[in-house]
Amino acid sequence: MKKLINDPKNVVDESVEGFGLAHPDIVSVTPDPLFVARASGAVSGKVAIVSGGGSGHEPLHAGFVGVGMLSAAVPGPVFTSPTPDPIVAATLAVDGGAGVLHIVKNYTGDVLNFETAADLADAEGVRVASVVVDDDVAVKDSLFTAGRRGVAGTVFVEKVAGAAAERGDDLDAVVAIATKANSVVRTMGVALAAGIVPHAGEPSFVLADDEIEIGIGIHGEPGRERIPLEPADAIVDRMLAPILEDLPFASGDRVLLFVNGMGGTPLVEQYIVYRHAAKVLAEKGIEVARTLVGNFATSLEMQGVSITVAKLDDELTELWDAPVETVALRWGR
Amino acid sequence: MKKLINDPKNVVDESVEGFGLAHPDIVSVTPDPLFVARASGAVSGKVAIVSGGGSGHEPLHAGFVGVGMLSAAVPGPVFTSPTPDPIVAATLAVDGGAGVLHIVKNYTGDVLNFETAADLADAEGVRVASVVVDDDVAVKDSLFTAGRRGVAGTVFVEKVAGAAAERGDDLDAVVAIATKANSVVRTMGVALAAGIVPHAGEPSFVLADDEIEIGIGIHGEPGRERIPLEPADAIVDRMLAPILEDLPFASGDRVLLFVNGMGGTPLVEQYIVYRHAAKVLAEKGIEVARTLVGNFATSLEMQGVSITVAKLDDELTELWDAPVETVALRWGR
Amino acid sequence: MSLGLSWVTAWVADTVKVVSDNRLHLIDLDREIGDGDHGENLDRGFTAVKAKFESLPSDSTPGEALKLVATTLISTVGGASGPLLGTAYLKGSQAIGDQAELDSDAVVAFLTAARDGVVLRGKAEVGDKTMIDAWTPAVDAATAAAADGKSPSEVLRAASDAAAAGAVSTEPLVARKGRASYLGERAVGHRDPGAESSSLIIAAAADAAASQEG
Amino acid sequence: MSLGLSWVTAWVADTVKVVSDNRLHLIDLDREIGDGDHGENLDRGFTAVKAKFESLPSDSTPGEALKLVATTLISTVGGASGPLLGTAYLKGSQAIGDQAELDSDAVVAFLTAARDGVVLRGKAEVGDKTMIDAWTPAVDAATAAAADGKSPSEVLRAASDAAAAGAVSTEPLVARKGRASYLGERAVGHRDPGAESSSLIIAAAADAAASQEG
Ligand SMILES: Nc1ncnc2c1ncn2[C@@H]1O[C@H](COP(=O)(O)OP(=O)(O)O)[C@@H](O)[C@H]1O
Ligand SMILES: Nc1ncnc2c1ncn2[C@@H]1O[C@H](COP(=O)(O)OP(=O)(O)O)[C@@H](O)[C@H]1O
Ligand SMILES: [Mg+2]
Ligand SMILES: [Mg+2]
Ligand SMILES: [Mg+2]
Ligand SMILES: [Mg+2]
Repeated sequence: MKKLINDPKNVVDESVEGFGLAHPDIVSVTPDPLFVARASGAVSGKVAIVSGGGSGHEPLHAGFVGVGMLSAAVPGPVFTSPTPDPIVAATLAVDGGAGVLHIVKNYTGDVLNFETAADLADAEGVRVASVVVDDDVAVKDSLFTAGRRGVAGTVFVEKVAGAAAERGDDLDAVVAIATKANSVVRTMGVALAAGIVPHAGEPSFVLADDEIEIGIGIHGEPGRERIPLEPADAIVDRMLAPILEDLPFASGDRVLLFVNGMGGTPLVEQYIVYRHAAKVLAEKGIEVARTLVGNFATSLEMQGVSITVAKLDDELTELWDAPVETVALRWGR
Repeated sequence: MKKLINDPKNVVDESVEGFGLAHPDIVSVTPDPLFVARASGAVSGKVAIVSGGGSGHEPLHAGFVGVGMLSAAVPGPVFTSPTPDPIVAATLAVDGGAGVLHIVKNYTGDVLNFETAADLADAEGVRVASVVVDDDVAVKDSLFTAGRRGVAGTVFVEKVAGAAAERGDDLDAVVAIATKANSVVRTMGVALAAGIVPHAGEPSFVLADDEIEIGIGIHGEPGRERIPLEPADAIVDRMLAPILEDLPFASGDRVLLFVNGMGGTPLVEQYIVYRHAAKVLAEKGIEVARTLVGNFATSLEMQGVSITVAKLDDELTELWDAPVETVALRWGR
Repeated sequence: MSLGLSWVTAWVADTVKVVSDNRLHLIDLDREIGDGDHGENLDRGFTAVKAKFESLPSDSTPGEALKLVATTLISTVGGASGPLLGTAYLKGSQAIGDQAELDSDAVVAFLTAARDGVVLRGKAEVGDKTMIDAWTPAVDAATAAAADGKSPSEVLRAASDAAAAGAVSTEPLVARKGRASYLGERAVGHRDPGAESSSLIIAAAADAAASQEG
Repeated sequence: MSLGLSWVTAWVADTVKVVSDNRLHLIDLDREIGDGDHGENLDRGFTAVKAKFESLPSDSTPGEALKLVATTLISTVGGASGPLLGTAYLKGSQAIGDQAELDSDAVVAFLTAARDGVVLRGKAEVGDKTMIDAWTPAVDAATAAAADGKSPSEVLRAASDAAAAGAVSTEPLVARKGRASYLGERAVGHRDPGAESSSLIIAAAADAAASQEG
């Protein structure tokens, strides 16, 4: 394992410290318990939004803290949910009196720790609501699993919920927006090579030189199937089919098409993926109204991408377009 | 080699096509000869800025096309300078009557092809000036080399020159800004593992499991020295020393500190690098007034980072802060 | 005889030791069907509990002491097991209120509330290949033993034996909760790490109670 | 005898063949001290030249034909060698103006202007381990041969012999221009790919002239 780190056990603390030093105009970092909040602090009278989870998915979530998106992010150890303490601390710090929405990716650990934190914050008199994101079509959502995982679609949910909070929606309305956003977003991932967790020192899984893993999550968990490497266009076809069938997306729909790099795949390849995905959607009469391409919900230096499609209505489009000023997403201001 | 590509020889064309499909609000792609220009076209009465070079460094340069930065970018084959034809075509397409600045990274091929293009554009009646960026302190600038390479500092030069053109500076003034910017910016890179050029299929160089290469460029050329892996802070010390000595930077200076990911190094590590670099500068009394962290001038999926320090005066600060609306850099609008 | 604060402190001390001794064993179990951190998570948590107990007021009730275990686990373990086990101790401590001494019924009330807490949070049923596969048999055995008029120590021994058998019973199962559920058939043949650790913890409770009697 | 358009077309045909035959050889040389694309670059360029020549008007002057080589190389080769060789042909073609037949002095004028064009663009001197190490000896030898009253074909043969020796002379050198200059001492012992290819191209010119005579 070669990494630009010091002691593996300080990776998250040092990195988040660096993040705070780099962006003091946008965020402020509280070291213990560790969370990242807007530099401007709590906004009186507006709903606050807190997200978080294991580290290693940067810029998710700290890179989305700022005006128009998250109020705070709580980074756990690499690929491990934070405990409730920092979640509670973040929740109390950003509450502006209008309540706090927790946006939680659907992993048992994340869900439970956020749930506990919500109870504790509630006991402190802060009204907390939660929306769990589960956009990953690779996992069967059935009685036989912990349910679909929350992956790159989380960026979409956080953006539109943040915009709703920013325009002054109350907690119930922000919850409704986040819930609607989650209900229309679908994601599928592929990995060419796993990343390496610093304290583990070894890749979470090993793929042969001609193998790829379809249906990968963002923690290097096993995917749907391991298949021989194919041309990019064929891989995109494989990823898009279950996404489009699932909602289902249909001719006439307007969508956000989001190609997300997993960390170790260059932009050159991400745009080759985008190109074919855009063509497939066009052939099906699905209009790509908005686009996002880049490394937004990563899995350390995993090589691979995910494709996310979200069905837009006028309101979601307006909220997606609303001004945002975070480290990783910035427009309109 | 595992890559999300179709035919290796179509990598650049397909990727740039995807880029154009993804960002029609910001750029428009001309396929033959291949260049990327602002969607808004030539701006009458303002100086236009064209850059380019081999592909594989994305988002450099196409990601910096847009209001407040480049007027056009010309992507060559991976790691190979474009020929003059697309450079001429881009130059003619974006000229608004006030002349065109070519910003060129210092590699023999780039310099020569841009020079030829400038002559040809000149023959078509377009006034063209060139500024060659050579910020890489790893290469000895002497009679014995082709001179310092142009690396991540190019982003700084393109940003401030773009802002100068945007505010209406004439060609001589934009050239003066770009020249000043290049004279105050210094970069040093390190690689942990090389990227793989699609048509080559093999890494440009191979490092052992405990080796890193200090002083690397952005084409996988050999660096200054190959040393055993060290903690991140020690590596940062090694990279900063030649940068700070070179200008030299001194106590009281205000600087832009830019940590650039080479493509395959996660943000977690880039911020660990940023953290220590910021501390070293603070200890030396050098004030970090502006910051940039992320993958901006990459070398495919190379694992590594470069550190760039640019000395800011009031004018350069103002130009850095000026609004920019490109795919990769966006603020103030 | 009944169980007081000294039982709780003995239980905590035994748990700290058994978790530390089984750290690698639990990590190995979790590596096979999870992400390999379960032993690390619990060891971190109980090490923190141990430190907290050094300043536990000597006039604490068992409920207060067990609540301290709960809050400490919740704030130090993370992952799935932190809130689950933490909630178990929290709900258990609430069930026994401020009683200074716990009789057999109180022990059953503690175990039942603890198990219910895990179910409340984790929604798992017996057979889902989780810690519930240790807890529920333990509660059932304890309930039966108390109904038979057994002492608190005997009640806990019955619970402990049932929990151990429950942990073993997870081996042939496909997981329906937690990370292992993504593995489908590939989880078969492996013991659930959380069931194993819960069985170890309940065994420590029985051992501590036995030492109180002796 | 003098050299007309048929010499130019024969030269181009020979060059296309020799570059294609030496594609891998040039790639290997460039891989050692550059980036391994030189053979690919030139092969792409001369393949394009061949296609362009298929529609060359039969009443073209040698200068017009050579200018077509220049512009085609410039727009298809890229990298360092494209503009350098392209400029060589461009400046050479300008030096011979619209002469329909080239005598020895015109051949020398062509070679001199071509070399000067490379120097103008690339600023290299003899000994910098570049294509100039082939071109300058070629120009010197051609100049001497013309002064001795040799025929155009003899002048080109003298140039070709000198260029070949010049390419070999790059082997012990450290590079001071181009990509190889970053290698320092590590470039020693390798022949410069651009000097090698220029020597092959000049040899093709001599061969074509010889075939015109025969
Ligand atoms: N929904 C659930 N209900 C009960 N127990 C669960 C549930 N999900 C997971 N567990 C238990 O948690 C254990 C894993 O804990 P741990 O490894 O510490 O957390 P994580 O899975 O987040 O890494 C599993 O072995 C299982 O016994
Ligand atoms: N400044 C220069 N002057 C003359 N020739 C040069 C110069 N720089 C490079 N060359 C020649 O170009 C050759 C390399 O060409 P090529 O491999 O096609 O381009 P690149 O170096 O851009 O990959 C070198 O072998 C050398 O002979
Ligand atoms: Mg875990
Ligand atoms: Mg090249
Ligand atoms: Mg685990
Ligand atoms: Mg080359």
